[in-house]
Amino acid sequence: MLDILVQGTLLGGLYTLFALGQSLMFGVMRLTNTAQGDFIILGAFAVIAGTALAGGAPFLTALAVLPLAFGFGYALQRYVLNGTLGKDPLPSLVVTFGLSIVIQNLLLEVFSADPRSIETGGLNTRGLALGDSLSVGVLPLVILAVAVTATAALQWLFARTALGRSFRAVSDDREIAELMGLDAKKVYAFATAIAFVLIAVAGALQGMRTTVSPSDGPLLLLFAFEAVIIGGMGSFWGTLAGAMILGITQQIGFRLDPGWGIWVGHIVFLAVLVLRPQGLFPKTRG
Amino acid sequence: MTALLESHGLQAFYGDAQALFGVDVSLAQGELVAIIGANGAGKSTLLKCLTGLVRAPREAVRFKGDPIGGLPPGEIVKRGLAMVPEGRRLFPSLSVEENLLIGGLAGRKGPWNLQRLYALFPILAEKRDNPGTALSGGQQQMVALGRALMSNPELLLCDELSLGLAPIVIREIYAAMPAITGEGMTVVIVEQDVTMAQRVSQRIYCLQEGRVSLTGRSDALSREQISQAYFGI
Amino acid sequence: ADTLKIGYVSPQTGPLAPFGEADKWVIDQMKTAFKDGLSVGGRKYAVQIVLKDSQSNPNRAGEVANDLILKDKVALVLTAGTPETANPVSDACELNELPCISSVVPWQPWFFGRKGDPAKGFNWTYHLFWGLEDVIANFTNGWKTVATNKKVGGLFPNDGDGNAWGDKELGFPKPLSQMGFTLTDPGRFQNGTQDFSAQIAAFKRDNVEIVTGVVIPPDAKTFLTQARQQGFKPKVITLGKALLFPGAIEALGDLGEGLSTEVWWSPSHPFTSSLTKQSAKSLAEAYEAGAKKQWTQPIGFAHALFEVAANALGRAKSVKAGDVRDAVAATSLDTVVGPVKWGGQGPFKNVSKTPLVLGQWGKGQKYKYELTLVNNEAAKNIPTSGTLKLL
Amino acid sequence: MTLLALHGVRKSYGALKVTDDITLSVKEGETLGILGPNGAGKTTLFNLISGDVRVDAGRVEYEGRDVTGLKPHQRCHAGIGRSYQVPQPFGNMSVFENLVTAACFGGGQAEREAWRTAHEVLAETGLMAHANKPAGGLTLLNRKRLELARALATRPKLLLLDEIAGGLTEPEAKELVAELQRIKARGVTMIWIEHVVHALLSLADRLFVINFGQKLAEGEPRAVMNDAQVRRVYMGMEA
Amino acid sequence: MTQNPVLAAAPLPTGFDVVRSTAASRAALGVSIVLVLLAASLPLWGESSWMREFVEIACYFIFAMMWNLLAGYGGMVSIGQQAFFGFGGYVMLMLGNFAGLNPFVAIPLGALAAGVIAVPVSYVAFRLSGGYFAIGTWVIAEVFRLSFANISAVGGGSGTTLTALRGIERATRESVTYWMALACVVAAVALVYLFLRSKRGLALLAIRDNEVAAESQGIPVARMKLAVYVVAAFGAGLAGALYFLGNLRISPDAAFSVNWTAFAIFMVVIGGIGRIEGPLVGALIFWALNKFLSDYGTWYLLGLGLLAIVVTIFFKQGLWGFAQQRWGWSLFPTQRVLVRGGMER
Ligand SMILES: Nc1ncnc2c1ncn2[C@@H]1O[C@H](COP(=O)(O)OP(=O)(O)OP(=O)(O)O)[C@@H](O)[C@H]1O
Ligand SMILES: Nc1ncnc2c1ncn2[C@@H]1O[C@H](COP(=O)(O)OP(=O)(O)OP(=O)(O)O)[C@@H](O)[C@H]1O
Ligand SMILES: [Mg+2]
Ligand SMILES: [Mg+2]
Repeated sequence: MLDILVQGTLLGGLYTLFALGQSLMFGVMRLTNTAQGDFIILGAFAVIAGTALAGGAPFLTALAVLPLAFGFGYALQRYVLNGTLGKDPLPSLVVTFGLSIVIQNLLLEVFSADPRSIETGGLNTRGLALGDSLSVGVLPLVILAVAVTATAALQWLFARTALGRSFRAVSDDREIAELMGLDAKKVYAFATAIAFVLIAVAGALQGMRTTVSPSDGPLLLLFAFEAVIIGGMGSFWGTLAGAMILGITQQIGFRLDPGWGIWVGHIVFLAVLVLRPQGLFPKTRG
Repeated sequence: MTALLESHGLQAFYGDAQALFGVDVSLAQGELVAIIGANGAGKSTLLKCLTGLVRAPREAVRFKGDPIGGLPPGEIVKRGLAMVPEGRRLFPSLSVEENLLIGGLAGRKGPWNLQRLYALFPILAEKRDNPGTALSGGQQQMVALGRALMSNPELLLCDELSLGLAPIVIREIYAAMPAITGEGMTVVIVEQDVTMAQRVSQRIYCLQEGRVSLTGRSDALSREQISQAYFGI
Repeated sequence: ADTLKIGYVSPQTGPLAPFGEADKWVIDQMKTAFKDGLSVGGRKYAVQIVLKDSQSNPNRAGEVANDLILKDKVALVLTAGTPETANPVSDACELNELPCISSVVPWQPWFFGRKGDPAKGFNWTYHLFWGLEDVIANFTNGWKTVATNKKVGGLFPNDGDGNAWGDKELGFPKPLSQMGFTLTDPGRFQNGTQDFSAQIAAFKRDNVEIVTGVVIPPDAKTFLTQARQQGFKPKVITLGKALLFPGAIEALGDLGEGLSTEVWWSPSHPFTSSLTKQSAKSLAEAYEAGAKKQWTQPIGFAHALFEVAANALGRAKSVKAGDVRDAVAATSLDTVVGPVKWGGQGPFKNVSKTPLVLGQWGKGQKYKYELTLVNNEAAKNIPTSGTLKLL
Repeated sequence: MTLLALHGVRKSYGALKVTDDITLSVKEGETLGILGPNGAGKTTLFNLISGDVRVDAGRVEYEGRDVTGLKPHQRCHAGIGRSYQVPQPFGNMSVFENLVTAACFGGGQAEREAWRTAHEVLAETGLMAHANKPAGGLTLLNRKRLELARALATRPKLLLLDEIAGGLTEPEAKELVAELQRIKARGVTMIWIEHVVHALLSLADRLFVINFGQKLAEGEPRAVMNDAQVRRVYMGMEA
Repeated sequence: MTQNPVLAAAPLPTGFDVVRSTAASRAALGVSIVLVLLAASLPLWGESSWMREFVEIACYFIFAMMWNLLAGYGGMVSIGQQAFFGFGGYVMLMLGNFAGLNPFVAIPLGALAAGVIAVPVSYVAFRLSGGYFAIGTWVIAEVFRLSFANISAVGGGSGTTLTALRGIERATRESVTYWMALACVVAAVALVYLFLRSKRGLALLAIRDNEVAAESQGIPVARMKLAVYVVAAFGAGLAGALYFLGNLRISPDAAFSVNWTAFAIFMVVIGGIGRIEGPLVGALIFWALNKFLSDYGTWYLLGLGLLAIVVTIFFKQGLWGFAQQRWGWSLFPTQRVLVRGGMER
């Protein structure tokens, strides 16, 4: 039982990282990024390629990828996604869907379908024994710590800073926000840039934790979505809690039958929808 | 004394449709000017051109002598223009206070701050943590005005300020006007209520189908002149 | 001269792409081999090979098979690489009444996965590969050579292979218990599972020392790292599918060393191509030189499919579907993967079995990891060069 | 004959009592004016009558039957038509189609009949020139006009008007009042929320003043306007 | 329903009329009747590969058409329509394999089953709107996929084969499948078109524009949305049953693949959303691309993705919408234009 909770929480940490970028982009731009998972994989591959080029030093490479991701997100929003925003969710859905397919096939073309991973010099296999029966991985613990830190930082940024206020203002009424001196295009681009840093972090850690291959993205996407919605939009702590709930539920499901674990996760998600469509912890903004 | 803001032969388009056909206005510092005109005459369009929400030719608008036509709105706000838009348009996911704070984003110094606004509209202090949209229409209008004031503009443009407001609020708002202009702020109001416009303003511009059809000192214009300029009869 | 077309379907993209990785090279080789054309029933035909990508998607596999049959009007279809590709292609051929030769799927998932009736068999589709009985024999033969508590943990995913391997009747459970192994099978899991704590907990609880199964490469890595993190250290890990390809082993890093897997073809298999007269060794070397990559097991089978195709077409009375089918059915040929003869070595008239041995990955000289054959009790003619070592 | 009656209707948003025990009734053919400071709960009252918002407590009766549990579209079928303070046009449809839709569904008319109704309403509300334009492209005031037109096209017995005179010039406001007068003459019952008091006074048979969700005054218009409390709270004048 | 006494039914005043068709639309009707008749005789003179190709594209088309109805008219942007596609396919297959039903008869039943299951599904899905709805429906489709993947009777994750057709002669099978597909396409277009021209079409547009206002104008929003959702599910199920009849093999990953909806979205968006010509044009483009470029594997998909992106950003109305704006084409007009006598536009 304790093992289920511990492993579920650790899994939730990973899902939190998958979900935070999504939560941010939806919160600011009402943008449903269906390529979220593929971007995570792209991030992982960027680190893999960088490590290969640099001849090792995966952690430094991962750090070096973050500013790249920032710039990439900024440019992507500025020059592609900004053109799709509006009341209608469709254009952004289509474009991100298209991006998802483009990324998957581009990665396939460049890296082939072989699964790859980021060599961590043994960190990924290190465990921490807590008592005789319970042992937790060091890497999952690191992931959890990163997830919690990122959540706290985002929540603070969003709710307490002028930047966060501009995110929300622009998301509400772009024209008027511009009248207040905000450049909506830049604010959006900034939000996406931050989201992409999170995505790159998620990708790097995913690549360290397991193997990645070009077609893995969609799987990660759904978990991210579920975490965001279970938690309730617009609250990053909610997203974290949603991810934890998803992780623990899946963990319980896996123990019942590995085939139904993810199914149980989905069902809990749908149950939350029926019982509390606004999510469990909606809105802590303001 | 040179004009604070001047437009010269200002034209504006929505796609292919022309909304303004060479509008000349000139505003001096500290004035309260009313713009009146029938429905669709182009009043809102004029204000939007001045604040950059609708594209204007570069040289057609000058603020403190500098051409500002077609600059992005943010740039214009930083130079000291602010607008209370038609229909209030508060940010729903920001609290009342945050809505006001956003107004101050341009970072201009001046007499207006939260305390002063709360003193002017006490109900807003009471609702400071409510989301802007959970307010009634009138309360929202107060926030919209306050938000524009927070940027401490030299020129404040108000579109349909009294629309949908209870008489008591209108009185309150117009009662605040002298305090605002008294600090040297120039104010332009778009007003449907001609009597009110005449009463509170020093000068009037009357627009008709995208052109200035009449202008003059408020107290010098007669009812007949105005209604003729209004409808072009 | 008229043109005779041979269709070939394999997963060249998608998660199963390693299975189709060598096909382009093999087909290039075949183009040379067929450059003088083939004579069928006394008439000379130029040969054209039409390669289609299943994109690792069974749906797509069925579609392209239909395209080959109906649009390209191929005389014969060849297909290889997991039930997700071979089964839909075989089904399409069976229905459109065209001969098909498939491979690289254990015969049970190919036969029973397609709802085949052992009494009737299929009319148009033929298969050459080994079966679950062989992989079970090889795995257990290997395990018996090392000291363990005979407690086995099974990782069988919910896909064509996993369902067959884990099947109570056809798969591992029954023979394992007959041989005195106890099997812990936590149940079918979805491919792409992010978390194996449930399986690890079950294995730890049952004190498992041998882990087996048939998982896709990413899942193998996830499982292996999590097992290590959570302090689960089995003595033997023998997995199908995930450990076939050098690329996958490299992705595992240090975890890759000492893992074992089934070996269907290797440079040390003592067979020779009937078509190019290359030995297994020289075929692999030609690949490594030509494709600049480490050899992989599907090379031999892709090559062998064409051997059988060439041989059968050469014997066919005409290029009509029925005649080609009859020629295929009557095949008796020594190929680079061993002898092929339907109705002979196989359990049903549509299956011809090839030999299977056990291999273990270790640090290599030429490449980072190389495969060593460690047990050949099931196919004595294939030489080993080591014995199974504990992890 | 009482057409609409509210009995002890309540609605709160969180701790805020927006409508606090309102009881009110409207007779058939009558025009009731509603006044009150901003945020008094006037629009909310409309939402409760039209069913857009559910009451927390109390009862809404229409034509003698309890409609508290009915959905907005059912109340519309029953003859309650409404306009929104913030116009809500069907932006991608033409003005004509906006009206046809209202006539078809709200008025329960067949397609051809609905065309006629729409045409009639277009003429009546002066929107004919915009008939085939997308409603989303109209100016604010034309959108407000469309609000009225669309409500009329449902052929309501009870018409709820939320601030439709705001922003009109004096002659325009006069025109609007004349039009409402014609509608009233056809026997349509109206409840009209309006801050343009002189327009309201020229039509209303009775006034109902709300403050903080509660009734402040009710009765004959002149008397209500002279009420000391009303003058203080609404007009901002000390009596 | 209460009627206002002031209104008596009377014709529009003279000099006014409402126009609902264009010269192009009348011509299009004629041409399409000829085309359909010609197509119906294809088994007599065409090759079987043409029929198969038609069946395949028909499935894509019907599916896209239904997605267009749902998203373009109903305003419900779903990424989960593959749930009904796969469900229709599985039900058809199970009826054929286990109940021994003729698979051709099983097709409409599969579609019907998809329509029926859509009712409880809508209860969950309708809790969401906009982007949420899109994701929620995707998760629901995943639940379908995982559920079928865990049913061993239908082969679990590895799927199963439709054995019921093994007895039927190939030529018969092909022509009957083809005719069924043709009939389904014609019926789908006609049904959607008539539906949109009827007053229910107006209600749909109204709901898409503004749900709150639609409700207050007497439109039973919940019922309309449910109706559209169920019809779209029925259509998706029909496409799925038809597809897997042609394909003979079904597996959860194939049946419930998000690619179905992705392709439908691409088709509709490339052609033009919210117009019947959209999926038609989109399906033709999709078919052409698929036919000539699909051998390029990754590059084909990459190009398709890019095309969808480019069209979405630069031709928001899709290619047909662009043509419509530019040249005023409209083959399936649904709007009502008020005109003065004689001055037809
Ligand atoms: N977004 C727009 N797109 C197209 N035309 C517009 C747009 N906004 C305004 N117009 C047109 O420009 C002209 C001037 O409109 P504007 O809103 O400036 O008038 P106004 O004087 O403010 O009227 P009102 O009193 O109704 O607010 C009108 O003819 C209007 O139809
Ligand atoms: N959805 C909501 N959530 C929370 N509070 C609300 C909501 N809608 C309205 N309110 C509050 O209810 C009160 C009454 O609002 P309402 O819109 O009914 O006022 P009103 O009388 O129509 O005002 P106005 O004349 O300005 O339109 C206001 O204080 C407002 O803040
Ligand atoms: Mg205006
Ligand atoms: Mg109101």
